[in-house]
Amino acid sequence: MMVWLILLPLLWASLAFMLGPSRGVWLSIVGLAAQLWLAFALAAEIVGSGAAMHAVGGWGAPLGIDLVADGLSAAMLLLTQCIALPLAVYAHAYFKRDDPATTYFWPLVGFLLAGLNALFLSTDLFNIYVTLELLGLAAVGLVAAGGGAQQIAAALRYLFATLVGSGAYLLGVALIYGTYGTVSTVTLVSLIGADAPDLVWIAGGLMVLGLMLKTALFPFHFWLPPAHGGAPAPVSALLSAVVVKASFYLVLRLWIGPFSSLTVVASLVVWFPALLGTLAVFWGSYQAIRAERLKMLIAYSTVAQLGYLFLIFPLLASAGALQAGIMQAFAHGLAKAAMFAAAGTLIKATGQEMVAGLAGVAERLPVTLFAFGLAGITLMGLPPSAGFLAKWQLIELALSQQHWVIAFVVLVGGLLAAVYVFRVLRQAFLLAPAGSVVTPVPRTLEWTAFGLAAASVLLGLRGVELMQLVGVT
Amino acid sequence: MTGGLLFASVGVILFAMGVAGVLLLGHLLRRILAFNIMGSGTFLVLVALAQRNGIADPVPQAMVLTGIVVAVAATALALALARRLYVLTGKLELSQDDEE
Amino acid sequence: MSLEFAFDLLLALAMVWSAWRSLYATRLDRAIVMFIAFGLLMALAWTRLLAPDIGLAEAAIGAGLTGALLLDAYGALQRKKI
Amino acid sequence: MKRLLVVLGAVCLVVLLLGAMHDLAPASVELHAAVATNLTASGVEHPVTAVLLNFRGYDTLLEIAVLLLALIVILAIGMDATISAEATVDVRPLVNPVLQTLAKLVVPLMILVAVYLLWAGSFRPGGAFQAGAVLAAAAVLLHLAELLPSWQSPGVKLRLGLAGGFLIFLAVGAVSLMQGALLEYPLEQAGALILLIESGLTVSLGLILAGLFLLLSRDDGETS
Amino acid sequence: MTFNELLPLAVLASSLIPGLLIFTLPESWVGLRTTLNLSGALVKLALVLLLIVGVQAGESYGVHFAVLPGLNLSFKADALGLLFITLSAVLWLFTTLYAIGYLEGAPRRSRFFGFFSLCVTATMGIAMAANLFTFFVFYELLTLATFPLVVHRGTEASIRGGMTYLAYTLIGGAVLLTGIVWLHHLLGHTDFAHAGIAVALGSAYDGQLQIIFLLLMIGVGVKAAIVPLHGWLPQAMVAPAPVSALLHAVAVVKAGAFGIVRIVYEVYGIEFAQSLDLLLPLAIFAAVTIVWGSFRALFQDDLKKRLAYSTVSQVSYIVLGVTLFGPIGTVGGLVHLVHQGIMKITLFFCAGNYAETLGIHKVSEMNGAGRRMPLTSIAFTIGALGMIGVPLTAGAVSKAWLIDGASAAGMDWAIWVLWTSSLLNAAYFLPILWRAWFKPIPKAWPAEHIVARGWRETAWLLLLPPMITAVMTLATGIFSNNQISPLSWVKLIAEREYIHESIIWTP
Repeated sequence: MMVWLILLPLLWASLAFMLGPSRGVWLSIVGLAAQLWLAFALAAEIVGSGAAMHAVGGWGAPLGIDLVADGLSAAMLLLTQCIALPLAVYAHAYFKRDDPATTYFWPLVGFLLAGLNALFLSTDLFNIYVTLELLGLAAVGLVAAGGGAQQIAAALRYLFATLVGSGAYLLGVALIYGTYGTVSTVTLVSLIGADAPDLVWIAGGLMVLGLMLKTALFPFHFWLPPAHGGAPAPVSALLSAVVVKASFYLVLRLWIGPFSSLTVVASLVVWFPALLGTLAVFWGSYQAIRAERLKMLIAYSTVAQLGYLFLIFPLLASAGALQAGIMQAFAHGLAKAAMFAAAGTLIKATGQEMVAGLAGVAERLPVTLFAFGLAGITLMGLPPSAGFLAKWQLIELALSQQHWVIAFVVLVGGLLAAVYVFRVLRQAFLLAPAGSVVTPVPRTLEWTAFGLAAASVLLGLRGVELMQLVGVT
Repeated sequence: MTGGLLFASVGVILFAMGVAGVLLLGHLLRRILAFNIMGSGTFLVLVALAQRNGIADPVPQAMVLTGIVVAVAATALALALARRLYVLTGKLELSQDDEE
Repeated sequence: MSLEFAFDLLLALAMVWSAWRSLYATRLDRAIVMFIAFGLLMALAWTRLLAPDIGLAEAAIGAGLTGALLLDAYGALQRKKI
Repeated sequence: MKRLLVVLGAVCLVVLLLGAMHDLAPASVELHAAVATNLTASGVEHPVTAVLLNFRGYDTLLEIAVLLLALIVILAIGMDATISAEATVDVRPLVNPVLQTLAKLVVPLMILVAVYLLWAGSFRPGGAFQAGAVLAAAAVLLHLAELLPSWQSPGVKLRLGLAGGFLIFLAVGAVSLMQGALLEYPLEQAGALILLIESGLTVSLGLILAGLFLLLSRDDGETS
Repeated sequence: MTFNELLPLAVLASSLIPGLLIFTLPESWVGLRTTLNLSGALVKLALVLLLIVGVQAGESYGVHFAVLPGLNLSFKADALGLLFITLSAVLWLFTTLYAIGYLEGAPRRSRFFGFFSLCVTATMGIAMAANLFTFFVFYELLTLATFPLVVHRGTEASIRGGMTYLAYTLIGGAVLLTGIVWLHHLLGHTDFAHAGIAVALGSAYDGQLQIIFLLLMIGVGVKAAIVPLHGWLPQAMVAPAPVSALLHAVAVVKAGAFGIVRIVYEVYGIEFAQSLDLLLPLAIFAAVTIVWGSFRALFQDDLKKRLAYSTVSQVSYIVLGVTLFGPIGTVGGLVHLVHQGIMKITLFFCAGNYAETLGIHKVSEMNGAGRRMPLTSIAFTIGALGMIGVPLTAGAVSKAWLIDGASAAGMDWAIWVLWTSSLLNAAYFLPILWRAWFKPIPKAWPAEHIVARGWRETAWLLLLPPMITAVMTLATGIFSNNQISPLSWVKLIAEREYIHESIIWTP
C-alpha cells in the first residue's frame, strides 16, 4: 500500500507529461484522490497492526532499501495528501487556460509528491538524498514555471540553497558510509553509539545543517520569502505547507533515529535547533509584521512558524514532544495552505498585492476572508484549532521539563502572529474605498481555501486519533 | 596513507572549495561550476573513503553513478534558469538587495 | 613512497589545482575549459579508485555533457553581447 | 564579512574532516561481500550493474525521475518565448561541410558503441548510463553539424521517447509490486527484465540528455 | 448519548447553528434571518428552562469529549453555570430584538448576526465549561467572535477600538493560558469542582499556586475590566449599541467576572483561596476599580463612555463580593452578576435609542430628552437609579447583601468603598436625569432620524427591549425573596460552595 503512494504520483506525472502541455488535470486529481485514500488506509492499517515495512527488491537492508511506514511517516503522508488534493482543485480553478505556469504544472506536482512520499517512507540515507533532489528540483521548477525575472531569480536562489543543502547532506552520508559501510538508518541505530568517532559527529552536523538550510530555518531562511512569496498562489501554498516540512521531518528522524545516542551524550546540542527556532519565531514574525506585500507577509510567517517545530528538540525526552511537533506541522500545513490560497484569491479578485490594498474585502469576499481568519486563528494558536493544541502541548512539555524559556517563546510567538494576522484582517474590515472593483472569482477558489482552513480549526477539536497514529512505532 | 584516503582528502578539499564558490561567487555560471566541483568532491569522498582499504565496493560506486546523473540534471536546470534570467534581464547575477 | 602513490599524489594535486582554476580563473571561458580538464582528471581518478564505470560516466556526462552545456551557455552569452 | 565567514568555515571543515578521517576503524558492515554473495541471484554478472538495477534499483528509478523532471522543468520555464526584444545576431561561422560528413559517418558508429555498452553492462563496466550518454553525444554532434535543430516543444512521439524508458521501469516496478515487492524480479527472469529496463533507459536517457542540450540551446535565436 | 448529555450541547447548538446558517444568507433575506435569530433565541430559552427545572430537581447535566489524550472538552450545567446561562439567554433574546430594530436597513447584517450568535454560543460555552481548558477555548472564541462586531462600522475609529480590544484580550489570553497549562501540568486536570481542586496538591505547591492565581486573575481580569486592565472597554464604545449591550451586560465583561467566580470557588475553593491569602489582594484591586471607574465616569461627556466607566466600576462589585469571605458576600457578588446585567443593558438600550432617534451622543445634548422620549427616559431612569442602589431596584438588593457581606467578613473598609461608589454613581447619573426631565427641549435635536408617532417615540423594536428590562430591574428588586428570583438561586449556589461554614441567611 505504501509503495503505491510513491508509484502513483510518478505514474500520473509521467502520463500527464505524455499527454502534453497543459493537460492531465483530471488524471492528476483522480490520482491525488486515490493517494489520499491510500494514505488514510495506510494510517488505519498501522494504527491497527503497528508499523509496516517493505523491503524493496526483496533484499532487505543493508543490501537493499527498506521502506518503513510508522506513525510519524504515516502522519506526514496523510498531511501531504490532505493538503495536495484541495490545492490541486484550487490550482485548476486558479490558473487561466493559457497561463504559461500551467504548461507542465501537473507533471511537476506529481514528481514533487512522489519525492515527498518517497522521502517520508525511506529508511536509507542515500535513497533519501535522491528523494530530496527530486523534491527540491520539482519545487524549484514550480517556482520558476512560466515566471518573470523576479520569479526566475527567486527560483535560482532557492535552487542554490537546496543544492548546497543536499550537498552537505550527501557529504554526511558519504562519511557515514565510509565509517560504517551502510546507509540504512535501521542498521545505523545500533551501530552509532555514544563512542562514535569524530567523523560521525561531523557527518551528523553536516546533514543536520544541510537539512536546516532546506527547511529555511533562521538564519538559512533567506531564500524562502522570495520563492514562496513570488510563486503562483497554489505553488506557494504547497511549498510552504509541506515541502519545507519534509526536511524538518528528516532532521527529526535523524535526531531520534541514528543520531539519538549522540544527542544523549551532548545534552547542550539539543539547544542549538531550539535557539535557531526561537530566533526564527522572532525574526520571521518581525518581518511579517513589517511586510508590505500580502504574500511576503505569509511567507515570513512560514519562517516564524517553522521555528516552533525546532523548539521540540530540547523536549524530546518526553514522548509527547513528537506529538506536539506533528500537531504543529499539521496545524501550520493546513493553515498555511489555506492562507496562501485565500491570499491568492484576494489578490486575483482585487488586483492588489499590498496589504494596504485590501480595504473592504471583508464585505466583498467574505468566504475567503473567513478562510484567512480561520487559518490565522490556527497560526496564532488560539482555540479551537490544531495550532492551539500544539501550543498547549508545547507549553505543558516545557513546564514539565522546566524549560520556561520555550513556553515563553511559544506564547510571545502567538501574540506576534496575532499582530501580523490582524494587520491583514484590520485592513479587510475597513470600508472599501470608492471606486475599488472586485473581479468575481470562481467559487472553487473560495471554498477550497475555506475547507483547508476549517480542517485546521476542526482538528483542534479532535486530535486523539492523530496522536494515536503518531505514537505507532 | 592509502590512495583511498588521499582521494577522500581531495574530495573534502573540493567540497569545501565548491561550497565556498557557490556561496561567494557572483556570476551564475561560475556558481554552477562551483556546484559541480562540490558534487565531485562529495562523490570522491563517498567512494574513496569506503574503499580506503583498497577493496572495490560496488555499492558506493553505484551511488555515485546515480549522483552524477542527478548532478547533471541539476546543472542543466540551473543553466536553463540562468539563461532564462539572462534573456529576461540581461544579467547573470542575483542582486543582493532583494535578499531581505 | 611507491610509484603508484606518487602518481596518485600528482593526480590529486592536479585535480585541486584545476578545480581552483575553474573557480577563480579571470576569464570565464578558461574556467569552463579548466572544468572540463578537471572532469577528465576526475575520470582518471575514478579508474585509480577501481571504478571504471564511474570513470566512463564522468568522462561522458560529468566532463562531456556538463562541459558542452556550459560552453554552449557561454557561447550564447557571447553571441548576445555583440 | 560573509566572505571571511565562509572561507573560515570551509577551512575549519577541511581541517576537522582531514583530522577525523585519519585513523578510522574498518567499517562494520561490508556490503561488497554481500553484493558478491548475492550476485548470482541478481540476474547480471557485473556488480555495479547489479547494485544499480537490482539491489538498489529503486534509487535508479527515482534518479531517472529526477532526470526526466529536470527536462520537464526546462520545458516549463520560458514556454512563452518572450525572448528579449533586441535581435540576436548569429555570428557562428558557417558549418564546415567536412564536419557534416564526419558527423554522418560517426553517428552510426556511436549508436553501435552505445548498443555495445548496453550489452556489456551486464558483465563488465558499461550499461545504460554510459550508452545513453554516447547516444546523447551523437545527438549533440549532429546538432553542432547543424543536422539536428534545437528543440522548441517536443511532439507526442518525442515525449513518448523521453518518458518511455521511465514508464517501462515504472511498469516493471508496478507489476513486481503486485506480485510481491517493488522491483523484486523472479530469479529466472531477472536478467531479461534488467535488459528490458536498460534498453528502455538507454533510449530515454540518450534522448533526455540530448534534450537537455538541445532545449537549452533553443534560446540562441538561431531557430526561433 | 443520553438526554442529560445532549441537553448542554443543544443549548450550544441553539445559537451556533442559526449563526452558521445566517452567515450563508444573502443580505436581502431579512425574513428568514429574523426567523432564525428569534427561533434560536426562543429555543435556547426553552432549553435553559428545562435545565433549570432539572437542576433544581437534582439532575446533573454534563458531557465530555477527548481532544487529546488526557485533555477533555467537557461541559456541565450546574447551578452556578445556569445563573450565567439564564442571564445571557434572556438578555440575548432582548438584544436580538433590539438589534433587529437598530440595524434595520443597515449593510452587512448577515455578518453581524452571524457573529452575534457566535458570541452567545461562546458565552454559553464559558458558562457550561466544566474545566479550565474548555473555559479557555470558549473564552478566546468570545474574543474572536466579538472583534468583527466591534469593528462592524468599518471606520478607522472603530478599527482602532477593535485593535485595542484585541491587544488587551489576546495578551490577557496568553497569560491566562500560561496559568491554565501550569495548573494542568501540576494537577493533571483542571476540572471544576465544589470547594476547589487545587487544595489536593499539598502545601509544597502553595507558592506556585499563588503565582498561577495571579496569572489566571490577569487573564480573566482583562475581560472583567479590572483596573489597570480596563483600558479597552471605553475604547470599544465605538461599536453599535447592541454590541455595547453585548459587551457590557450579556457576554464579555460577564465572562471575565464569571471566570473569577469559577476560579475562586471551583478551582481554588473559597476556603483554600482564603488560606493562601489570595482574597484580600483581589479585594483591593476590586475596590480600586470600583472607585476609579466611578470617578472617571464623572468626567465623561460622551454618554456611552460614561456608561462604560460605570461598567468598569460595577463589574468589580461582583469581584468584591466574591472576595468577601463568607456566604453573604458571595450572594451579593453573584446576584450582582445578574442584576448589573439587567440594569446595564437597559441603560445601553436607552443610550442607543437616544442616538438612533435624536442623534444624542453626549450628556450635554440630553436636555429635554425626557419630554421627547418619555418611555425611553423612564427606562433609563430606572436603570440609573438601580445603579445608584435606590431601594426597590435590583441594585439595592445587591448592595445590601454586599454591605452585609463586608461587615460579616470583617472588612469594614469595603463598606466605605461601596458607599463612596454609590455617591459617585449618583453624581454622574443624576445630572443626566435632571437634564432629561427638567431642562427645556432644545430648538433642534442633533440629528433626528425617527419621528414620533403618537405614543411611539421611536421604532417599537427599539422601545420594547429597554422597557422590559427596566421592568425586570424593578421586579428583581421588589420580589427578590420570591423563590424564582435570581437571589434565591444564588443562595442555592452559595450553600454548596461553603462546605465548612454554617450559613446565616439573614442580611
